[in-house]
Amino acid sequence: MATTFDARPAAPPLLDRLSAPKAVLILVALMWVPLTLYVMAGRNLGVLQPYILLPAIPATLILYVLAVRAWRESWTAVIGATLVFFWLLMAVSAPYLPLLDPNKPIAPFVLPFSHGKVGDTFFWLGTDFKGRDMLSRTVWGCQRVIVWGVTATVVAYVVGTLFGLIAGYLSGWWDELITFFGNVLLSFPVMVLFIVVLNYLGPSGFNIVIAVTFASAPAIMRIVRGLTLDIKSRDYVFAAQTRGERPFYIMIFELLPNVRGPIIVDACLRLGYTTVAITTLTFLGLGLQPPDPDWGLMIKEAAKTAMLFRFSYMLIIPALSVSTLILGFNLMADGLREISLRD
Amino acid sequence: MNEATNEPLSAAPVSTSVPVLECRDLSISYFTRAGEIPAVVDFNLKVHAGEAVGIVGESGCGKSTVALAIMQYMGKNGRIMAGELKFMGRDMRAMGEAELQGLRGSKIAMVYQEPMASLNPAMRIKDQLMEVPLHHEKVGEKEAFERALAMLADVKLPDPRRIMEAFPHQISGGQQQRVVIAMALLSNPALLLLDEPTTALDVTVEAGIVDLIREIASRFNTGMIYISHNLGLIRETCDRITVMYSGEAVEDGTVGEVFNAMRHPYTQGLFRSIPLPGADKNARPLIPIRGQLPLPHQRPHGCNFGPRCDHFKPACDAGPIPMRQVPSQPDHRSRCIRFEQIDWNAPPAHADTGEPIPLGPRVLEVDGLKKYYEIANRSLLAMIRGTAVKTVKANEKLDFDAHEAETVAIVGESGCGKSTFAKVLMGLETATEGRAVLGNRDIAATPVQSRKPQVVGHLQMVFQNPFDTLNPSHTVGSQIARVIRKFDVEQDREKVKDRVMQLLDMVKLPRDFYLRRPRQLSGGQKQRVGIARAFAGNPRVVVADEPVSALDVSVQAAVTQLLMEIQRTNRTTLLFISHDLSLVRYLADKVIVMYLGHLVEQGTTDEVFAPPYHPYTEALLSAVPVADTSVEKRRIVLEGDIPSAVNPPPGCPFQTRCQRKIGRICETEYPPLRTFGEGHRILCHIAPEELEAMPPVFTTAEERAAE
Amino acid sequence: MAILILRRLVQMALIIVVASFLLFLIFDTDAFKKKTAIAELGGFGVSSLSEADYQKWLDEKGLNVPFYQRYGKWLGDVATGDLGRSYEKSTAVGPLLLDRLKNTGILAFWVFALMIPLSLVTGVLAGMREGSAQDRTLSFIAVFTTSIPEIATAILLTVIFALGLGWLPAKSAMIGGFNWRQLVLPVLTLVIYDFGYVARMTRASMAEVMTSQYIRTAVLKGLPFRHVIVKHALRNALIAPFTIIVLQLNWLLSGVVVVEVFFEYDGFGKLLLEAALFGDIYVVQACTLVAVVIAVLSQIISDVGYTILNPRIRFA
Amino acid sequence: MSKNDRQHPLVEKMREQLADGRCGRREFLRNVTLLGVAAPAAYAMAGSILGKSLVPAALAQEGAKKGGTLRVAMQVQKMDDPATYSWIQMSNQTRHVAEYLTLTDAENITHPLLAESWEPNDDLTEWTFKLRQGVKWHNGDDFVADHVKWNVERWLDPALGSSNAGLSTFSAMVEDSDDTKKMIDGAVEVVDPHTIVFKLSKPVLSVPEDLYNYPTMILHPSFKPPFSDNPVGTGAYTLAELQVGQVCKLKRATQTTDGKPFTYWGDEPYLDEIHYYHFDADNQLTAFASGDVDTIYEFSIEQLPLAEALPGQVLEVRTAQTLCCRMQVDKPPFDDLRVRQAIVKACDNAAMPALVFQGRGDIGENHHVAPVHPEYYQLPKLERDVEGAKKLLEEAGKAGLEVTIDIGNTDGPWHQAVAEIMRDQLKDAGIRLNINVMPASKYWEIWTQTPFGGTAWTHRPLGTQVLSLAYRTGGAWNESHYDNPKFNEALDKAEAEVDVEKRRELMQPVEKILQDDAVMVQPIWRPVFTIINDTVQDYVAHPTEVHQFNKVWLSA
Repeated sequence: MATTFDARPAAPPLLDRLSAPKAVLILVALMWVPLTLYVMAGRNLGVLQPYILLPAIPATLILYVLAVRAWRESWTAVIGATLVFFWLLMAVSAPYLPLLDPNKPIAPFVLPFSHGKVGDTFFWLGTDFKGRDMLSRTVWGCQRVIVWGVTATVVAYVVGTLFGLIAGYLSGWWDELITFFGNVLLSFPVMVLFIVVLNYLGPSGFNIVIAVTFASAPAIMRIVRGLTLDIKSRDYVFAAQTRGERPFYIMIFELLPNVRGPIIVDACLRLGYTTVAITTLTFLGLGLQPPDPDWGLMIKEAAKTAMLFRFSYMLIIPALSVSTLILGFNLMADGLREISLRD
Repeated sequence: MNEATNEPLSAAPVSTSVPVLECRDLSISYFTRAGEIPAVVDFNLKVHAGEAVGIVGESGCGKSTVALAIMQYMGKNGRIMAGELKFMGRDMRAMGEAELQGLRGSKIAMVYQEPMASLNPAMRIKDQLMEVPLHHEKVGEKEAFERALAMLADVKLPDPRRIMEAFPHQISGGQQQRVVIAMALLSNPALLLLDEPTTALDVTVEAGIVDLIREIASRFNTGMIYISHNLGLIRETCDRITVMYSGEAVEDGTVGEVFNAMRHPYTQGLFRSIPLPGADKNARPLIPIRGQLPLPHQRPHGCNFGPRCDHFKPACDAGPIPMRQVPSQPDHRSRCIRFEQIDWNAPPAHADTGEPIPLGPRVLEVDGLKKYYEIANRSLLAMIRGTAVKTVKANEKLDFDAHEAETVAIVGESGCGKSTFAKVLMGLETATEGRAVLGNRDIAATPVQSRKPQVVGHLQMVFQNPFDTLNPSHTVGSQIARVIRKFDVEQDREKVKDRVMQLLDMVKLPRDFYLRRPRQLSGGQKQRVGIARAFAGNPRVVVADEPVSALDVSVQAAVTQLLMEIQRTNRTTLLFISHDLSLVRYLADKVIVMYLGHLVEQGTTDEVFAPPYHPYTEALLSAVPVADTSVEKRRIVLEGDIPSAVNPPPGCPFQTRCQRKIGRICETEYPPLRTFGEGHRILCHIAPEELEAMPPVFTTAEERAAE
Repeated sequence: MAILILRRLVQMALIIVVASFLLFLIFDTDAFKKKTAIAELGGFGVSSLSEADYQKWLDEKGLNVPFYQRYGKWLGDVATGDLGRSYEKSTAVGPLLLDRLKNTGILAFWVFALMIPLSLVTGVLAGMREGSAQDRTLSFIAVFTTSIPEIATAILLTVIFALGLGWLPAKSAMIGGFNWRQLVLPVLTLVIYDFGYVARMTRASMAEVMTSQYIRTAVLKGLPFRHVIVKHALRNALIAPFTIIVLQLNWLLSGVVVVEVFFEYDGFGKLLLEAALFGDIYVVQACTLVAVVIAVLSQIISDVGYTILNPRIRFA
Repeated sequence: MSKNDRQHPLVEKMREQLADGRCGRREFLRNVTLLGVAAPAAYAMAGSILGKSLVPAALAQEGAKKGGTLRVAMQVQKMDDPATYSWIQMSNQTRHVAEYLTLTDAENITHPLLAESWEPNDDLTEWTFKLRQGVKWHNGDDFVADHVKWNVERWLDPALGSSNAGLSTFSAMVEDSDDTKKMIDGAVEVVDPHTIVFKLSKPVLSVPEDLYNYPTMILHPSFKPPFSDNPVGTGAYTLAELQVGQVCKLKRATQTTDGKPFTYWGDEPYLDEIHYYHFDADNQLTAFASGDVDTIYEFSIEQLPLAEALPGQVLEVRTAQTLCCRMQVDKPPFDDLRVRQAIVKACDNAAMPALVFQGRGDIGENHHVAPVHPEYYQLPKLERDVEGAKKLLEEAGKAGLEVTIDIGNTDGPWHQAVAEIMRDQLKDAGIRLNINVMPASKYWEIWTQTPFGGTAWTHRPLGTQVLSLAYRTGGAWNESHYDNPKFNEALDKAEAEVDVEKRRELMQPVEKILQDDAVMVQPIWRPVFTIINDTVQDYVAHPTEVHQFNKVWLSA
């Protein structure tokens, strides 16, 4: 009766081997490290710059295949992953795609799917008010959003998780103190916090990381604290306590691996929020700075030139791009939650 | 399944009247991503008015599925695939939603396992009760209220008017279950389904509910289906029994027939794996059923029980096994093709009866141990009154000792302080007062961090919940290895691994479990790993906190046996915390009975299980459901619920529920500790002579004959 | 209950003291003060901003007083209702803030008036039958709308309704006085973004309640489905969304910034951003103060509401 | 108006030049008015010489209607002390309340306003201003020469920090004493209540222009900042409401502050009210598009296609507004002349207008004198010389030079576009240009300090005005730290010459020295744009974006 269960042809063993946690970690590193270096270090990479992203392309593709394979049971997750990986692929392969220079003015106000007045360049997505190719800017634009968004989220998670574990596990004064400061930060509306922090530190990618950490870490701390309080009363934690393990060992080896699951789902959602935040901050002039292309910046720049239906493509293209990326993150989170609930 | 292989049911004796419920060849499947999962196959059942039918089986056997199928409430992925389901002769499968609505709650009612979860937390009890008559009989508000109130009185709830106005969380678990039962009875149903109605309750509370159920059966002439994993409960409540295994009924018949002359190896296995009140560990060891329950999509060909059966022969896996009638017992049927060939009276093949082992020197001495907690009351009133901090006496003056290789059982219901005591012993809490001497060190006031690794290693614990006991993120091997290194048994990588392998051997797990993660293990296997982990540091004392209570009966036996075996070989002292008196009687050398943090009785197992009893011990013993038809017990049902430890009664802690309360002295004065014989002590005001004059709770057939 | 509110209020006071102290600390740095001076004296004025001029400016603004004294004074002033003066706008902060808060209040009122029924109905309908086509459709709509950042929603709505169809004005500066047509797009933007979140939470809560055993009890009591939903499920399922909706007040204070800036709507968010960019210390302080008070008040409301709605806590 | 009995000797000379065709109409008009001839008289003079009627557009008003409110989108800023205003917007809010002695119109011609006429002495060191009689303050006081003196003294008080002190006129009224600048005794002499004389330490040509510099509004001596609290001026309008960042409303002044009737000294304006609504630079055009306002302060070049697509009339004005990518000559590597020259040579200014201003605007020539200036001397066209640049770099030992320019986009994102184009151009010469973009406010913090930065310079009617402010040694806004005695000397000479022909000749060395010293890359003179809807009549867009609404009216 249940034979259909295993009727699916066996997956190639290579993919199985690549699905091992270690292999996935290596692949993620192969994709992520070059991309981060490329965006953060940029020119300082020197001669490496043109080549550094090359290994990231296959890594991204393989990771996509693995993700689809692992999450095939949830359509939501697969669609989400497809959107996210599409932009990841764009981010890592932007330097190698046959695109025009995203910062070079060619012919302003060329509508999508048409040639400019001069020359015979065909513009798929038109050009902006400075005559820069929208397609190229859109593709390049995802690099910074993704890199800074993910970095900021990861840093926020490290900080939030650490404090959450301490507050939840050690309780007492630690808990009181951390929770109070968490509450202080949480009672600032996020945008107020962003504005104050970024205005104080000045707008830049690194400062966005700090601002996001300030804004997100308390919430993460709360979640982790809650999870920790729950897990803390599990017998295996008692077992560790009864064999006299130090609190640090218990936090890192007994608690941390078990709060991981719910956190990953939350992290996907928060990636979405962070992307929104970065785009919004950039739009408000507090985030990433010109000249390099960025979606928020494209919106900001176009907001005053494209207030005419004919030119609205300048606004709609970056707006849709950022929406698809965030939709990807959210669908992934939904899908992962669905999967985790089924198990 | 082949219908022709079934015995015609016309052979059934009893009444010619239409049964309240009749299931014929019922097959139920669930549909999941993995495809169709047959949950119940080929199931037959008849319930007549006033008759109580028990369905017994271990978790996953499909007994609850049957109940929900009868209610036609299968969720969106469950479906009845074949068979007939007739209620009062009407085909329920053909009924529409509206018709079903009319039946549910009115003609068929159900009582659930967890009363707290089954009641709507946001509605008052009265609203939940009144709904039933309001909807089914369209009576007025006033009449509905009156009927609900009367029914609450009928289910023996004290102060029904108060309860009517209460929200579910404001009444105790036992009261909640009575409310649920009242709700089920309100429309005078023809059929009452009880799905493990007492599993979530304490034993003494359970006894009350069981009493109530029996009374209902006789009073309301309701047909009842009683679903339980506990054979003892079935015996006490039912007329007929159906034993289920892996989605099939494997045996059915009257309680007498099945209990005394079972004709299916699984039924026999079940009986052999539960401790009976008369038996002790050395005389009649538990015999576990080997192997595991197969998952629904991994069921073997032929007899589902085949792979675990001691009487397995090649013919057993040839094809589907039909239900067959046991000759000369028209109402008794078995799904075994070999029941005629099997010698049902032969003693179990591998029943190794062990010698009692001699006790060694004293290892642990607990002397006047007290543990008080302070809890803050944050209500404004308390703050004004200056009673913001309340003291909870979790353990009040515990005195006992334990010797090498001895098993000391600590018995009591929830809130009795046994877990707090374990925590103090383990060093997770420190004692408020008193001593606990391990070897020659007082550890009562030393938290675990301050204890020497050897001391910590000498005192280890086996935990209750198999799903919690292992860290799901680490492999089995690494979790055991950590203990070995931590207690400095071995440090060398290879040696540590060898030691882990030895431990896996010791708990009878395959060595390749080393690399497994806990989620790939069954509950019993996890408990085995938990035991291996506890014994990894060569402990002198192991505290086992209800180590088997969450396991299925057949697995319980195996784990219990294993624990005792290891204890014997290592001459470890075992502190066995449990509420299950039959199990305690079976394995303990010494018993300590606790109630609300007080030690009310202690003595050797024989002393405690025979008169003189502490009234609480007496009630506890009486509450134990006994699956042995030859044993007769005195029924003592305690009133009310266990008081909260935050608000203990004055005088004797047990006085609020005591069936032998002698007067005001019980309410005002703390009772004296009376000593009988060498070490048998009872905390009670009742005069020693009266206590000694108590009749025993259990009498076996032989004893009765002897009288 | 009283003690809960009291504790919360004490906590709020503490948070405000700490938060404003931090802000003062930040704004007291020399770099920041100089920036404010430059912003205030204007672009070309910088050339003449000698150290002496700067000191003079500090003097004039009373900024050369040690900062703890200023902080003490500010706390005292706030306690008496004086929120200081805006550097940029040279007016008292109090009335200015009040006016802007009124505008944001109007915005928030309509956002809530639309969002609450919409999201609750959607969430309940979706969560009522988990996994059904109805659920999947509504859930997807909810995810989709929350995934579009407000700025993108604002753009799309403007492009369609203002630039394309010309039905509504593109900006909401309200310079000719209050005009409801100018309110439509900002309100819609916020509603579309926020409704999905609340709907998802409601759905989750509803779905959880629908799988609970007491719903099974209710169904097996033979109650009609409608009755089960209305009497048994909703009461429990709406407890969580209630607190979430109240907490949206806090979120809204963030959400309005970008919407108000994009639509040029003169509200709290725009004021805050302008003040922050200008370095208008007292305005930022006052805005933060208001934001924190609103955040903590909404927390208190949600706590109290939760307690009132949930008999398990109320009668514990 | 033309009551002056004596004409400046140069006026006659100018007439000759106009008649000979050596001088254009505009230059004639400008110069004779500068020399004290009233504008209508000047127009008449020119008309009589050229034989045709030259009536300025501003005067041709037929069927003008009274009434209505002009709604303008502009940043609404605070109005503290007009003497220290740093934004044109602030002055626009004040301009119709308080007035200047003179008024420079859109054609760069300066007219009498509160001063009825003026007259310099022959060597341009003594300027006598006749003040208009019958002018009343909003508080009912009569306007007299002492008021002017009070204002000038105030401007020259170092404690006030008014940028007026840096103007040629007023810097010629101060002396250094003990390290502080002090007004020379007797520099301002009140002859009678309606005559005032400015005595200057050196010849200054631009006195009337300087008196229309935006912070030189004449205030009543009772003034105490903020102006918005006590808005006493002589203008036709009074301040009705100010909410910084929101709205500024001006109403026709009909009453004095103590409730007596007030009559404006000049022609009655048409508009009842002028409303400024606050919109950021980015949003003014969209506000116009949505019909919220009748006109706007300005829109940027990026918005031109949008503006052109809107109903309404786009107004474009050629100006001397520019972007000066100046290098600090005392900071490495720019302290090396060859480096600066290499950078200048590698850039192609001629390519800029097409790339950043959609072909509009004038090509900059790196000497900060614009073609719209009267004294503009046309030097030979700049040729891009990449090879020469490379060679210079090699000589300087700076091959592979990498420099960073700070860009604040203080005048719009086109600054950045310029920098990006420069980056591409400099790349050809092997120079790597990094662009450090920062918010405008940040840029204004560092604009005098950054070694290499793109600073926006506003329009001034005369070329010499900026030169003396920004490139003379010790000039108030000498951001490049340029210090060349030869240049100072040449500039002095040019500034002392009233004759436009001669002055133009004198400008040649000034421009040449500055250009050769390669202090800046000045890619473009940008036009400014604004837009009006169809109801706005007789609106004249001004190159400095000042608002002169006394003649503007609204059709129904």
